[in-house]
Amino acid sequence: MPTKNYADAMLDVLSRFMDEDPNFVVMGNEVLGIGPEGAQFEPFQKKYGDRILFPPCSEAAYTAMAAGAAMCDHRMFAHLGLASFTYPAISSIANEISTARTSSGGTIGVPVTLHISHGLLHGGGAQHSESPFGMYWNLPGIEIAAPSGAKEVKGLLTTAIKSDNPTIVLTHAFGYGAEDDVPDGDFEIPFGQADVKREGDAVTIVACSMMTAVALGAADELAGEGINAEVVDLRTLVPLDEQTILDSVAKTGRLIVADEGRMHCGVASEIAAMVSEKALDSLKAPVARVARMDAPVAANQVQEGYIAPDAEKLVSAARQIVGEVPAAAA
Amino acid sequence: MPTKNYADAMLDVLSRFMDEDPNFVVMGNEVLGIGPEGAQFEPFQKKYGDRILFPPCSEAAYTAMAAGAAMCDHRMFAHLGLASFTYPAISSIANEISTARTSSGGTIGVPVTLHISHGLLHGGGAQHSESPFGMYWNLPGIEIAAPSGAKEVKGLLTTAIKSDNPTIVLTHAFGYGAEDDVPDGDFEIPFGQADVKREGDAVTIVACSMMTAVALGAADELAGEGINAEVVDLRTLVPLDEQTILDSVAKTGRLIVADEGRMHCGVASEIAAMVSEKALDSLKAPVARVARMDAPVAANQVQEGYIAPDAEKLVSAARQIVGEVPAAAA
Amino acid sequence: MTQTWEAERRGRALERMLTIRRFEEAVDKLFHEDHAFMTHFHLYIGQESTGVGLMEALGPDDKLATHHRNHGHILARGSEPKKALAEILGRETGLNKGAGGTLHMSDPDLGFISTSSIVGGSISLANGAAFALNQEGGDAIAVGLFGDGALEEGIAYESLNLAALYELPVLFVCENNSAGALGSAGGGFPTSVSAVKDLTTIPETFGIPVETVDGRDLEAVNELAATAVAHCRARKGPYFLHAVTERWAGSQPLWPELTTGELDISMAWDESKISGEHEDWYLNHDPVLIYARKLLGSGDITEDELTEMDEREKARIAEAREFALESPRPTPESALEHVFA
Amino acid sequence: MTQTWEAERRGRALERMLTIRRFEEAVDKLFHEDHAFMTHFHLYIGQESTGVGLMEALGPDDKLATHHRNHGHILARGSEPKKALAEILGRETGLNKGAGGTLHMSDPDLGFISTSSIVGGSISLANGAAFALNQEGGDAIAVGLFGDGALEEGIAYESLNLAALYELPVLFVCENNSAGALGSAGGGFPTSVSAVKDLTTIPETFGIPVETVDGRDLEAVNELAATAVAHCRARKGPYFLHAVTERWAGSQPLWPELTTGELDISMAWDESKISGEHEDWYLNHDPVLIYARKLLGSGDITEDELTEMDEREKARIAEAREFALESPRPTPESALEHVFA
Ligand SMILES: Cc1ncc(C[n+]2csc(CCOP(=O)(O)OP(=O)(O)O)c2C)c(N)n1
Ligand SMILES: Cc1ncc(C[n+]2csc(CCOP(=O)(O)OP(=O)(O)O)c2C)c(N)n1
Ligand SMILES: [Mg+2]
Ligand SMILES: [Mg+2]
Repeated sequence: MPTKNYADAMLDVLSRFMDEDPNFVVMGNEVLGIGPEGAQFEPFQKKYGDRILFPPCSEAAYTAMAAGAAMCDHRMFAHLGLASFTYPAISSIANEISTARTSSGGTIGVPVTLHISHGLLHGGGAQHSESPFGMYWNLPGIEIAAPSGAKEVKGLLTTAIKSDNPTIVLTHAFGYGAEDDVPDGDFEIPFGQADVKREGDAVTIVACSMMTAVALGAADELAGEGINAEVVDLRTLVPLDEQTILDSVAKTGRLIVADEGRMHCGVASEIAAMVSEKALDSLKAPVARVARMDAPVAANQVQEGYIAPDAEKLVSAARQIVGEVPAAAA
Repeated sequence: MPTKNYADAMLDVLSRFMDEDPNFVVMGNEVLGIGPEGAQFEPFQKKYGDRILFPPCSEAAYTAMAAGAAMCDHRMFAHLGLASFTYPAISSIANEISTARTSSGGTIGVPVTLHISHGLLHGGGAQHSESPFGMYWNLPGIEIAAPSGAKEVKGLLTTAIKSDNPTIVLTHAFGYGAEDDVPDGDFEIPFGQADVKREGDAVTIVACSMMTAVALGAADELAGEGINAEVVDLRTLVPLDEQTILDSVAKTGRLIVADEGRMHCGVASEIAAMVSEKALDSLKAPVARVARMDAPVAANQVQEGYIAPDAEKLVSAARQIVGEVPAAAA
Repeated sequence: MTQTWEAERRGRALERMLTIRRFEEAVDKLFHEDHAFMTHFHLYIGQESTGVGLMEALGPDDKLATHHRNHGHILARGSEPKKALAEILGRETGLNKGAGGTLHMSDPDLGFISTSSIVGGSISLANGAAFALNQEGGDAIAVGLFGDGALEEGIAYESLNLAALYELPVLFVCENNSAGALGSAGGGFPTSVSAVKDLTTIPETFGIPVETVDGRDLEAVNELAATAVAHCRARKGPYFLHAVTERWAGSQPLWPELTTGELDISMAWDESKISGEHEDWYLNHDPVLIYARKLLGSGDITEDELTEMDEREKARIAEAREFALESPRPTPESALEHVFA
Repeated sequence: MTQTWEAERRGRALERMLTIRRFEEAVDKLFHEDHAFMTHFHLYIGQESTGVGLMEALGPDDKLATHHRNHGHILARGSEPKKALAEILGRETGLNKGAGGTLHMSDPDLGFISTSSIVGGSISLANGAAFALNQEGGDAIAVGLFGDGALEEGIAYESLNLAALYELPVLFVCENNSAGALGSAGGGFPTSVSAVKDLTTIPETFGIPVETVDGRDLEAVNELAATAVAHCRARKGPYFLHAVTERWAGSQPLWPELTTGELDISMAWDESKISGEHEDWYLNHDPVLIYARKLLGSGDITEDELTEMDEREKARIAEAREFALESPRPTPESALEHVFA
C-alpha cells in the first residue's frame, strides 16, 4: 500500500468526488493547513479550480451557504479552518444544519461535510488550539468523525461525503504531514466502527483522533512493565461504536479515555458515563479520564504541555488503575 | 419570607446593583421572557432606563461589547435571550470572554454576567428549546450557574454579578412565573455549593436547573413505593461541588443524573464520569442518565415529551437501579 | 411598463390574499380561544399583498428560504391551507408532519428549503440554494425572505457579500414592516434598531441592485419582483427588493391579537362600517381592503362576487380548521425518526 | 492645517519606527533561525508609519483593542521591546507572563484590553471599552485596530451599527494593507475578499464619518488621527480611519520572511544601494525609508545622526533579544493560575 500523508489522503478523496459528481464543490481557505503540506493543494486547485471557492473570512455565512446548497441535494465540502474559527459559525451549524431534517419532517437533508482542524499547536495560544469534540457531540443530527491517521482520513472522509447526513470531520492541525499506508482507489471506513489498534488484557485505552498514536506509544511503554494495554481508536463519535468499547472493557475491566479536548463535558466524560451506565459490573477499577485540563491554552509549550494529555499521563493513569484493588473485592 | 417569582427575584438583584454601582448596566431584550412576567420589567425600566439597553438583534457584537466594558472593570449584565440565540455569539463567549484572563497573564478580567433562557417550551421547536449546559461547561474560564427556583435565582445571580469572573446564568424560559420564598435584602448563595433538597438513602438524584423540581416530584412518588430518594440540586456547574455529590452517592450507592440538556457530552455525562472516576466503589448499581435524548426538538408536545426527561423516567430509572443486584455481589 | 392585469388574474390574487387573511385569523383563534397550540407565533396580516405579488412573479423551479413569519409565504406560493394549519397544530398531516410548527413550516414540494426562525438565517441559506441552482445551469433562482430586523445580524452582511462576490442568482426580499412600528417601546421586538436610516444603502454597499416598493400595493410589488426575477434569471447576480408596510397593530404585543378585529370585507365598499381607533388601518393599510377596493373600482369584481369569494375562503379555512383539529398527532417514538437519514 | 513638526518630535517618531522595524526583524530571525518559538506570527513591517502616527495622537487614558498584527501597535504605544519580545517567546518576563504570545500580546498598563486574534474581535471589544469610558464621563476614547479582512466578518457590521447607535467614543482604525496584495493567489490569506470596492462606504452606511489616508505617510496619519480623536473626545460618536498601505512582500507567504532583507538605512540617502526586484518597495513603500528621506531632506536629521539612531535601536533590540532568550519560562503548574480570578 502506498505511503501518504493526511494531505494526500484528503486530496485522494476530494479528487474522487470532483470526478464523480459535477455538483461537488470544495470551499475554504488553507484546506490543507498552513504548514508545508499546503503546497500539495496546488495541482488539485489547477485541475478543479472552477469548483473550489476561497471564501471571505465569513465562516457563519459560507457554512450556511454550503448548507443551503446541500438542502438542494448538492454534496458540499466546507473547510472551516481551525476549530476556533468555527465558533462564529456555530449558529449555522447548531441552528440550521443539525435541525433541518427533523424540523422539515424528514423531507430536507443536508449532505454537507464540514472539515475542521483541531488541536494543540505547540504554542498556538487560546484562540488557535481548540478541540471542541464535546461541543459538537452535544448537538443532534450531525455525524462526527475523528480520523486518527492518514488511512482513517481517507476512509472516513469518503464515508462522510457519501453520507446523506451532515458530517463534521475533525483532523489534527499538526497531522497533515503524518504518513501512513493508505489504500489506493475507492476506500471507505464505515461510520460507527471503532478500531482495536492494539490488543491487550490489562487496561483499555479508548482514544480520540491523534490521541490514538499517543496511546499506542504509551502502550509500548506499559508493555515493558508487563502491563498489556488494549488501544481502541474511536474513529467516529456519532455514531458511536459502544459494543467494541464495552467488549474491550469486559475483557480488561479497566478504562482510560484519552482525548485532546477539554475534560468537562468532553469525549472522555461521555465514554466514561456510557460505560458506567452499561458496564459498571465489568469495571474492576475507577475510570480514568486523560484529557485536556479545563484551561485556556497559554501561548507557550511549557504551560500548554502541562494541561495537555500525553503518553506520560496515560502511563501513570494505567499504572495506578491497574494497581487498584478491584471494586468487587473492596 | 416573601413569596416571589423568578422575575421578581431577578429584579431584586438587578435593582440592587443599579443602586450600588453607577457603572452597572443591563442590556438585552425581553429580559424577563416573552410571557406575562415581561410586564414586571416596566417599573424597573422606568427607574433605571438610562442604564438599560435594548440592543439590536446582534448577539455576537453586544455580547462582545459587554465583555469589552467588563475588561475595563465595569460590571455588565447581558441577557442574550433564548439559548438558541446565543449561538451566533459563541465566538464572543468562547474566543474572547473565556480566554482573556489567561491570555493576558492574569492582568485582564471580564466581570460580565451573561443571562440565558433555556429549556423546552411545550412545542417551541428546534430553534427555541435549547439547554446547552454541556456546550458551555466544555469552555474554560467561565463560571456557570443553573438556578432551580426563585430563591436560587436571587442568591446565585447576586453571586454571579459580584464575581470577578465571567459568569453564565441559565434560567428556565418557563420559570419566570415560578414562585418561591425569597429572602429580602442582600442574599447570596455561594458558588460551588450544591443543595441537598431532599434527604434519602436509596438513590441519589443529582438535578440541574428546573429538573430539581421534577426530581422532587419523582422522589415523592418513589417514597410511596418505599424508595427513599435523595435529591441534590447542583446550583452551579462551575465550580462544581463534587463533595456533596460524592457524599450522597457514598450514602445511597446509586446515582441518577437529571438534566434537560442533551445526553451526549452533557451535564449527566459529566456527573456520571466524575463519580465513576472518584467513587466507583460506592456504586452498587449502574449510573442512570435521565436527560434529553439526542434529537432536535420537534415542534409538538408529543414528540417533545418523548425526548424530554420527566418524573416518570426518573421514577422508572430509580426503580430499576434500586432493583439491581449490587456490583459487589455480582 | 405596467400593463393592467386582466380581471381573472386579479381575482385570483385577491382570493389568495383572502386565503391568507382568513387563515391567519384562524391561527390566532386556535391559539387564544382553542389553545390548540402553545408556542409563540407570527402572523402575516398586513403583508399579504407583498407575499402574493411576489409569488406571482416566480416560477415552479425556483427555490425559497423563508423565516419565522412564513405562513403567508407558504400559502401565497400555493400550499394547502389545511396542511399548513395542521402543521401549526403539530399534527402528523401537516406539511412537515407536525415537526416544524409555525416557526419552521416549509413546503419542499413547492421549492422551500429549511425554514429558519433564527433572524438572518433565511438570507444565509438562500445563498446556498442560489449557489446550487447556478451550478445546475438553467435559469431557476433562489429567493430569501426576511424582515428588516434581519439586517441587524452580522450573517446578513456576510451573506450579501457572498451573493455579490459569487454573483448568485438570489432575490433578497426584505419585508420592512417597521413603518410606524413602536419597536421595543410598544413591547414588540425592537426590529430595525439600526443606525442605518435607509436600509437600501446596505445592499448598495455591496453593489447589489436594490429597489423599494410599497408593500401594500400588490401589483407594484409584482411588477418590481418580475424585473428582479428577470435580473436573477439572466444570471446578472443578486437583487434586493425592499417592500415597506405598516406594522399591523395586532402584532404590536409580543403575542399577536386580532386588535383590528376579523376582516369585514364590506368595508371595501361601505365606508360607514369604518371608524374608531383603527380607521387609518382599514382605510390606508389593510392590503386586502385596498386591493378589494381597487378591483371594485375597476369593475373587475362586484360586491356580490367579492362577498361570495370571501365566504368561499372562510368556508375553506373552516374546513382546514376541522381537518387540522381532527388530525392525529405524531406518535411519540417518531420523535427519533428524522434525526438522521 | 498641517503645521510642520519640530525636528525633535520628528526624530522621536522616526526612532520609534526603527524600534518596530528592528524588533520585527528580530522576531523573524528568532523564528526562522533560532527556532525560539513555533507559532504562526504576523509582522508589522510596512505599517510602522500608521502605528506611530496614530499613537502620537492618543492620550494616556485612552483604551485600545488590537489584533493578530499587534507588535507595532504595542511598541508604538510605548511598551518595552524586551518585555514584548519575551512575550513572543513565551517567557515569564513577557508583558503577559508569556501566556499571550504573538497572537494575544497586550499591555494593560498602556490601556490595551484583551488582544483577540479572531478576525473582527478587536472591533467588537473596542466598542465595550468605548462604552465604559462613555459611562465614566471624561474624554478618554477607545481605539479598535484591525485589518481590511475584518470587514468580511459579520460581527464587524454589527459592531459598527452598535457604535453608531450608541454614539460610542470609538475610533475604528482599519489598516488596509491589501493594496497590491495577491490574496490567496499569492498563498497569503485572501484578505479583502469583498464585493465592496471602496471600504469607506461601509462605515458611511452606518452614518459613521470616515476618511482615507496614505498609511505610509506618518504625519498625514497623525493629522487625520488627531481630527478623529478630537471628534471622539468631543463625544460626537465614532470615527473610522482607513489607512492604506502596500502589502509588504515579506508577508505574502503564510509565514513571514525577510524577503526584502534587513533594513539598510543608508538606502535613505544612497540610491546606489537600491536595485533588484524590490526596488519599488525601497523607493516608494518602505515607510521607514520614506520618513528617513523626508527628515534628511528637511534637514531635521543628518546621515550620521540617522546611522547613530539606527545603531542605537539595533543595540536596544539586540539587548531585548538577549533578555528574552535568557528569561525563564513559566512554571508548568502556572498554567492553571489565571483561569479564574
Ligand atoms: C438570532 C435571533 N435573535 C433573536 C430572535 C428573536 N426574534 C424573533 S422575531 C424577531 C424580530 C425580527 O424582526 P424582523 O426580522 O423585522 O421580522 P418581523 O417579525 O418584523 O417580520 C426577533 C428579534 C431570533 N429569532 N433569532
Ligand atoms: C474568525 C477567523 N477566521 C480566520 C482567521 C485566520 N486569519 C488570521 S489572519 C487572517 C487575515 C486577516 O486579514 P486582515 O484582517 O486584513 O489583517 P492583516 O493580516 O492583513 O493585517 C485570517 C483570515 C482568524 N484568525 N479568525
Ligand atoms: Mg420587521
Ligand atoms: Mg489586511
